[in-house]
Amino acid sequence: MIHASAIDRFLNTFGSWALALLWGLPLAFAIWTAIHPAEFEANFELLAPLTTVNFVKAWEAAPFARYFLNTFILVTLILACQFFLGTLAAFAFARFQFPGRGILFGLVLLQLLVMPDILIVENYQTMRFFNLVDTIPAIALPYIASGFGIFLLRQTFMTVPKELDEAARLEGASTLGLLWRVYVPLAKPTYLAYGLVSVSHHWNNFLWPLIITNSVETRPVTVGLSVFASTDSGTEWSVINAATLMTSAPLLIGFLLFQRQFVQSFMRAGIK
Amino acid sequence: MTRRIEWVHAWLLLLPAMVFLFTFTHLPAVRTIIDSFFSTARGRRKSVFVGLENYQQLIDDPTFWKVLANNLWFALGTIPTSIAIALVMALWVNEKLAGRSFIRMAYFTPTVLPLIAVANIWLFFYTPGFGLFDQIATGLFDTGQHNFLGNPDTALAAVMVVTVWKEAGFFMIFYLAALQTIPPSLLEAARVEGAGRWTIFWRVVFPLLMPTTLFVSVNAVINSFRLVDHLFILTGGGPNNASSLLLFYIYETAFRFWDTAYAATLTVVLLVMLSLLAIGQFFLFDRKVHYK
Amino acid sequence: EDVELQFYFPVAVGGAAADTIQALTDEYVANNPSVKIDAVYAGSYQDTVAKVLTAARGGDAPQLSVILSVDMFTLLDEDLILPFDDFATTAEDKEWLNGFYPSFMENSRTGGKTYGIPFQRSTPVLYWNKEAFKEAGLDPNTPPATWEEMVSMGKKLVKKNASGEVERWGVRIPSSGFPYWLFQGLSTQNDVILANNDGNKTNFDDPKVVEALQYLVDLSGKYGVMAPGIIEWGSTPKAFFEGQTAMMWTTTGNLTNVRKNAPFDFGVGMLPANKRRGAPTGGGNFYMFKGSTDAELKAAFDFIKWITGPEQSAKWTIATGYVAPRPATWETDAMKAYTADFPPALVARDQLEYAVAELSTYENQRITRIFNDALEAAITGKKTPEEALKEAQQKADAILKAYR
Amino acid sequence: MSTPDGKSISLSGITKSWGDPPAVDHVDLEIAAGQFTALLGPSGCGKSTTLRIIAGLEFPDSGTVTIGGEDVTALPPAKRNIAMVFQSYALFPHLSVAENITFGLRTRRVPVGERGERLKRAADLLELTPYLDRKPSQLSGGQQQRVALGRAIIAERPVCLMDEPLSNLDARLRHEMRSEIRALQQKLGFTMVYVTHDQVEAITMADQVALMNKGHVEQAASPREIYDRPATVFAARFIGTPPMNLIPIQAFGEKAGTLASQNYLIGIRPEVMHLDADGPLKATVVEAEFLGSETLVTCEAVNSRFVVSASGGTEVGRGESVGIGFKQSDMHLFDGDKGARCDGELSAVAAALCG
Amino acid sequence: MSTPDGKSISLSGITKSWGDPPAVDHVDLEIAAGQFTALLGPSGCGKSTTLRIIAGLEFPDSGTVTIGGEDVTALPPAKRNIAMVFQSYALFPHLSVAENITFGLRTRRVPVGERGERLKRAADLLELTPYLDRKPSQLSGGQQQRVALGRAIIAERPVCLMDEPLSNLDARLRHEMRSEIRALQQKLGFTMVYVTHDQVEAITMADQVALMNKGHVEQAASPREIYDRPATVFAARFIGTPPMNLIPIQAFGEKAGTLASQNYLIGIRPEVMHLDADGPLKATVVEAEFLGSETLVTCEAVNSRFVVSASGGTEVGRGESVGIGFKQSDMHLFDGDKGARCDGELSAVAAALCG
Ligand SMILES: Nc1ncnc2c1ncn2[C@@H]1O[C@H](COP(=O)(O)OP(=O)(O)OP(=O)(O)O)[C@@H](O)[C@H]1O
Ligand SMILES: Nc1ncnc2c1ncn2[C@@H]1O[C@H](COP(=O)(O)OP(=O)(O)OP(=O)(O)O)[C@@H](O)[C@H]1O
Ligand SMILES: [Mg+2]
Ligand SMILES: [Mg+2]
Repeated sequence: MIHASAIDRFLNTFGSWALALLWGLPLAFAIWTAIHPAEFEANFELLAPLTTVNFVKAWEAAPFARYFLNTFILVTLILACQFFLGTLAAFAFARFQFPGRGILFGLVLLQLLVMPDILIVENYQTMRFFNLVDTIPAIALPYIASGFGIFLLRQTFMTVPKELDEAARLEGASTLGLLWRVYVPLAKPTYLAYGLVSVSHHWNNFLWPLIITNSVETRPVTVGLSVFASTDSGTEWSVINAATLMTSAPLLIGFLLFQRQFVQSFMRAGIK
Repeated sequence: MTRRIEWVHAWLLLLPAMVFLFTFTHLPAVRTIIDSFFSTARGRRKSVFVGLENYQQLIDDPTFWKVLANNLWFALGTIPTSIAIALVMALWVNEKLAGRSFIRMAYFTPTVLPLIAVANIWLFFYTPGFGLFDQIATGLFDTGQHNFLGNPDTALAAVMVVTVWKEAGFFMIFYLAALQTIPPSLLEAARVEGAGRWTIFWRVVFPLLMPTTLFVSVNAVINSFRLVDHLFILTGGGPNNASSLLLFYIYETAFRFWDTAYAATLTVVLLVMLSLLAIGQFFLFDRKVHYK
Repeated sequence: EDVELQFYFPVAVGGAAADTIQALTDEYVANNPSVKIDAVYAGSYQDTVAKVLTAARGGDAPQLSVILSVDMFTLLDEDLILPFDDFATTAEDKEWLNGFYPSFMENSRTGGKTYGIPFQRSTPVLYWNKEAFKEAGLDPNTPPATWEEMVSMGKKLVKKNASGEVERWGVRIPSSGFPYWLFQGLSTQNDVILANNDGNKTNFDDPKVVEALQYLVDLSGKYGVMAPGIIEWGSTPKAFFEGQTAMMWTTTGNLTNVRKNAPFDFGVGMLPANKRRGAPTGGGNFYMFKGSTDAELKAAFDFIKWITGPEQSAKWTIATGYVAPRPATWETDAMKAYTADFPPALVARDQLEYAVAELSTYENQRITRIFNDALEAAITGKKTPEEALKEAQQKADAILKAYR
Repeated sequence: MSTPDGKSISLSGITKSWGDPPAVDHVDLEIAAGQFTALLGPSGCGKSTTLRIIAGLEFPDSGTVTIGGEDVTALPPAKRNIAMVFQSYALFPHLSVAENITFGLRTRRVPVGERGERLKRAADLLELTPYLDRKPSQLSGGQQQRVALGRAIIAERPVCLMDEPLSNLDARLRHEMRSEIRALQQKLGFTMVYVTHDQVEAITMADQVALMNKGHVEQAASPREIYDRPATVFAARFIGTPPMNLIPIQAFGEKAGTLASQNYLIGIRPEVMHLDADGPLKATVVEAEFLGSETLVTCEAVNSRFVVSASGGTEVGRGESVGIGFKQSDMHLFDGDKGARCDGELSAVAAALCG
Repeated sequence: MSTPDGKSISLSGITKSWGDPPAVDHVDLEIAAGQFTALLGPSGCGKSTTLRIIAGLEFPDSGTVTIGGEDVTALPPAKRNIAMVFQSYALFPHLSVAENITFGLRTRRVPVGERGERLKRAADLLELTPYLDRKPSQLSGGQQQRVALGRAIIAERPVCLMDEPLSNLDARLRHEMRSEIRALQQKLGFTMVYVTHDQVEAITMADQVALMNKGHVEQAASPREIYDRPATVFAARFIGTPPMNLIPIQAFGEKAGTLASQNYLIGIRPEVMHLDADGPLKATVVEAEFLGSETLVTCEAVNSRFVVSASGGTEVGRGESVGIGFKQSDMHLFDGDKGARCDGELSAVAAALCG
């Protein structure tokens, strides 16, 4: 982006790598312990024997296959609803003038602040009232209207050039047509970024899913993971890390695959 | 453009989101506020109206003041650091450096990994004696053991390090997105005008990133009061509350002590504080940072 | 008539426990076709209480659950649980109810009623590294029997490198998270109890408690046999395996773990004595919840009776390392074979004779939190033991007054 | 291509201001159905704002807009059935060229087959066929503008608004496009309102030129009328390349006689002046600028400068004294104070100066 | 304003491609110090790319760039000591007009006082004084472009590059700015490279016009030379409004004689043709376009069309038969196959046709 001299370039490359290594350290450690027997948790010998027992042990501790399916359904459901509700609301805030706009937006921002964990008891009662306890929608519902998502999308929509909006209106696009054909495509990078954030957050969410679900058919992977996380008998890093890698692998791989598109979509959306 | 039809459209667009917001956030939150004026219902004792008694208890509660102070230090320590690191990361990742994909991946992993698992890994790093940091320190400098988490003077700082590590990659994504939308011709114009990297950054890039900085800092403020998952594993708030934060204390009060009324009171305080900080921040700067 | 039961259980010792409970439940259901039991894994102990209380407040309590024995007063306070005595109507039932180790029952009874049935119970023991003992010129088969011995042996076991940094400590008594539990070993050995049986009065500032705490503080301070600062519970076994400490205090629940992972010969013994021997108990009990029909409760009672029966409880103990809560269990063939193969498993049982109830009061978590804070303050040198404990006692009194 | 007939447009009393002075100030304008009207004027005079008010993208502070006799002042743009080309292109960066052009057809659910045909014709016309699959960011500035043009042309609406659509095209293409737009407009019969600051564009293309200045319309008339009889000093100065010379009567020296006391401006176009030693106007050459087919000679007489368009080969030296001749009938007379044309006194003045 | 003298620029063998065909293809160009060179050509021909290579904003795939004799091919823009005006303005949206203009001065730590003075002068010149405190988004398109211009002018660098800086200005302002830029350039003596697609701009302003087509330079010469002796068919067609007529020799009917077997194109500018019943060329009037000072008559002869520029008042009817006359010396001859000028055979052809 900014032209750099050779030294500059070297310093930057060096700095970015140093930081990357530091940042990747926990993951590297997780991989190390997961593929070695437990006695190498704290001994980093190059020739330590490799093993898969940690993964086997982790996999067998809970019906992970089913849990993965549940998690997948859960995050897809949440993401789809968040996109849908967030898009509509953000569009209203970004491009409409109407009475009550400030107050409603304040209420949306408020949701950024209210910790859903604190409202668990109340929300449990609501779910029971709707007879939704122990269902996947029950895990999803409190999160599908996301203040964060609305806020983020609104910011993005506000940067869409006004002429594009006007051109589309002149071409006869309806309000929803305008949103769908102009705003949404232009906000693609934001959707990607937000999607990533939302998926990783809900993939890893634990307490609420644990409390609202009772059966294997509804529980997400984190519940399986937690078998290792809290133990009386000391932390078994090798197994907990194997389980961690196993449960976050789809996310990590997803990001690895996505990051190219991620960057490309920025390029495509960017107006030269 | 303020015509009736527009209002109706806008309200229709907002309706679905608002229904869910109200059902799962605002109504429960209002009930929380109401709860803060009642005593906790225990099976044998009904909840009764106690007025401001819970607030009185709060003022007299040394733990509350302790965790509040901790939280302020925590915010001061983590917000600027994580934002600055995120910005640097984004600038680096936005350039065509060797191994960019790997670097981007490395920066982003903390966002993807579940915090409980990550906390366990950091627990290992911090462990005295055979933990990674001590191994490195002993290997390099032959110093003794460091009990980072077990020492009240360092526990909070150790937790802050984990938080910054967790947050920076998350914020980086937003800076990265913003950087990509800066028209290249602006940077070219600045380069032609003889501006070096430093000047370009401070006079062009940084101001153009202001909307993102606002967004990120609002989130950072909120997160500094919200990210407590790792406390459960790393320190449990100890030693002697040295690393306890407000939300952690609320969580303990609500889900360990089951004193819902007092927890509600603490929550109200937290909400009021955050609203003042975050919403204030937002409304104050929103106008200033949008040029279009 | 068919009944359907919901049964929440926590897992605190890794994945195998969940499988065993599921297997046992399935076995019971197979033998009792009219009963359906939905065994729900509910996370850690902490998560389980949260889940039960949330569900109960939402009007949706399970019929039975395993919850920490110390949460009994909390559950009573919430008016959620039922006494087992009302269901133990037959003579056989009564005999069953009286067939548990008394030290486990201390946490399960109050006001003359039994609210909890011991199941997932443990007690701390001392593990020592025989090789380290040998290296330090000690008898590898004799652990310290008294506080003094622990100090003197500990001093010999401490190993320093050339630049005077400690490479191996003598002993490790974890103090993170719930320091009160292992401290309770020390206070019991100093012949003092921390709370009364009704759960509404504590003894935190008793001079004997102060003395015990002083001893703990001195271990790292004056005697220099233990690392300073808060000692992590979770990494303690690892530190033991890594040779970072020659002895450790931790739960019997770690037996299987240590047996599998210790790269050296180790011993398991009772905690050392001072004025007397002593150790707390710990772990979870079965509770039955209000709001269920009589048929459901009857079935739940029957299930609990069955699963704590000798054969079942032997399976459970062998699979997890928890201490079997009834003498009858130890008499089963399976248990005998197990202990013959692995004698250290007997230490915990033998220690039960000296064991006392785990600290448990009304508003238990809040009181233990206060006590923990005091312990931590003393351990990290922010306060003297006396100051810290006095303060804790005052705070505890303020809260417990309401329950007297 | 079939199309509805054009519709008439009428603005009356349109005012719009964001501050002081108003961007558009009491504009009245009648545009007949099927007519090509150019809004011409200097930068910032309110052309774009006027156009946007017609489009419904801005709402006037006062005044009414009617299209086809219907009062549309309060209608949203989509309901006005108009096409528009924006000054800044307004291309959708995420859509390909083809998708950009057919955007409106898709919103109105024109069948795919017809869409393809119309796209092909528009793309051929605009020489965009090789670029149909590209994204706007991969096109040069000129190509981008042609895409915007395509989007408006393909819509075949009764009214088409264009905001400086050709300003980024090169001369050849601009010349071609000018004829093409004009031909299309005549063939399809829609009403065109065309904003430009290029008078050549306005004069060659339009049936009616509305010359704007500082938010108001100076003169709205046919190009010939506006060229032959500029109504104001501003119009005289603005139209023509180079524009009409406005020479204070005092520059004629003694010839002005008593008229010199009046603030008269004599308007004569450079191309009807010629170097003629006997001409009524004596001046000194200040500069000569070669333009290929002509040479512009800048002269000075009594502190006022004017330009004479001489043939390409003319060679005059700086500082040379020349006489300038012109026909009496080519003279225009303006009142320097009011800025208005005063035809009444013209013959008297002409007689005095040239006589 | 003081300034270092201009520096010469030389491009040799510059090629740059993003795909096929290359955007810039083996371009060689010499620009003398202090010279004003216009890069002229149709949309997409590579003008902007060439300019950006000189600026150092793009690096050529091959070839070298020297400025003031120094090889700068690998230097970053900041080290080349140039000023530049971008086609898309490139104004900083967060800075006021004044801050935008003085951006470069601040990066080079020019003292506040001097900055203020220079700003004042530049703003006066560009009529931007009332807008100095506004943000770019509050300006009209033309005003924005003037701010960009101001930023370059105030820098007073030895080399100034401009990419269509006037394309959004109205005719009057464009005309004024043209003279001003030219005057400034001559006064300060810097070297100017000026991209435009407007040949009038190129011809009136430049010392040298580099005419580009499809990535290569067709002809680089003085405006007069390029007008008088276009080197290629492309140059002949591109320069002049309307451009030179290129009439296949076959259109002259029998007069062409045996020459009709050759693919010769006869070039004659519209303005040197006149309606003359005895002229060597017989044609039919297709259209007559009134332009104010002249009337363009489009004629057709044997399927080839050409334009005659008649005086403003001429009235001819569509379909009328006319004869067209011109001077033999105004004829140009091109080889239609190679596209190149062939002066060698000109006299023979001229004699045959007009003789
Ligand atoms: N949205 C706006 N907010 C404030 N002022 C505006 C806005 N739009 C236009 N103006 C002002 O109104 C006046 C007229 O602007 P307009 O865009 O109509 O000019 P124009 O004739 O199209 O000029 P140009 O040829 O430069 O495009 C200008 O002074 C401009 O600064
Ligand atoms: N960054 C780029 N990536 C790909 N192709 C490009 C890029 N920049 C320019 N081109 C292509 O290179 C060719 C020359 O572009 P250039 O911008 O130099 O044209 P130009 O002469 O300035 O045209 P205009 O007058 O329309 O601005 C065009 O075909 C264009 O599509
Ligand atoms: Mg405009
Ligand atoms: Mg260009």
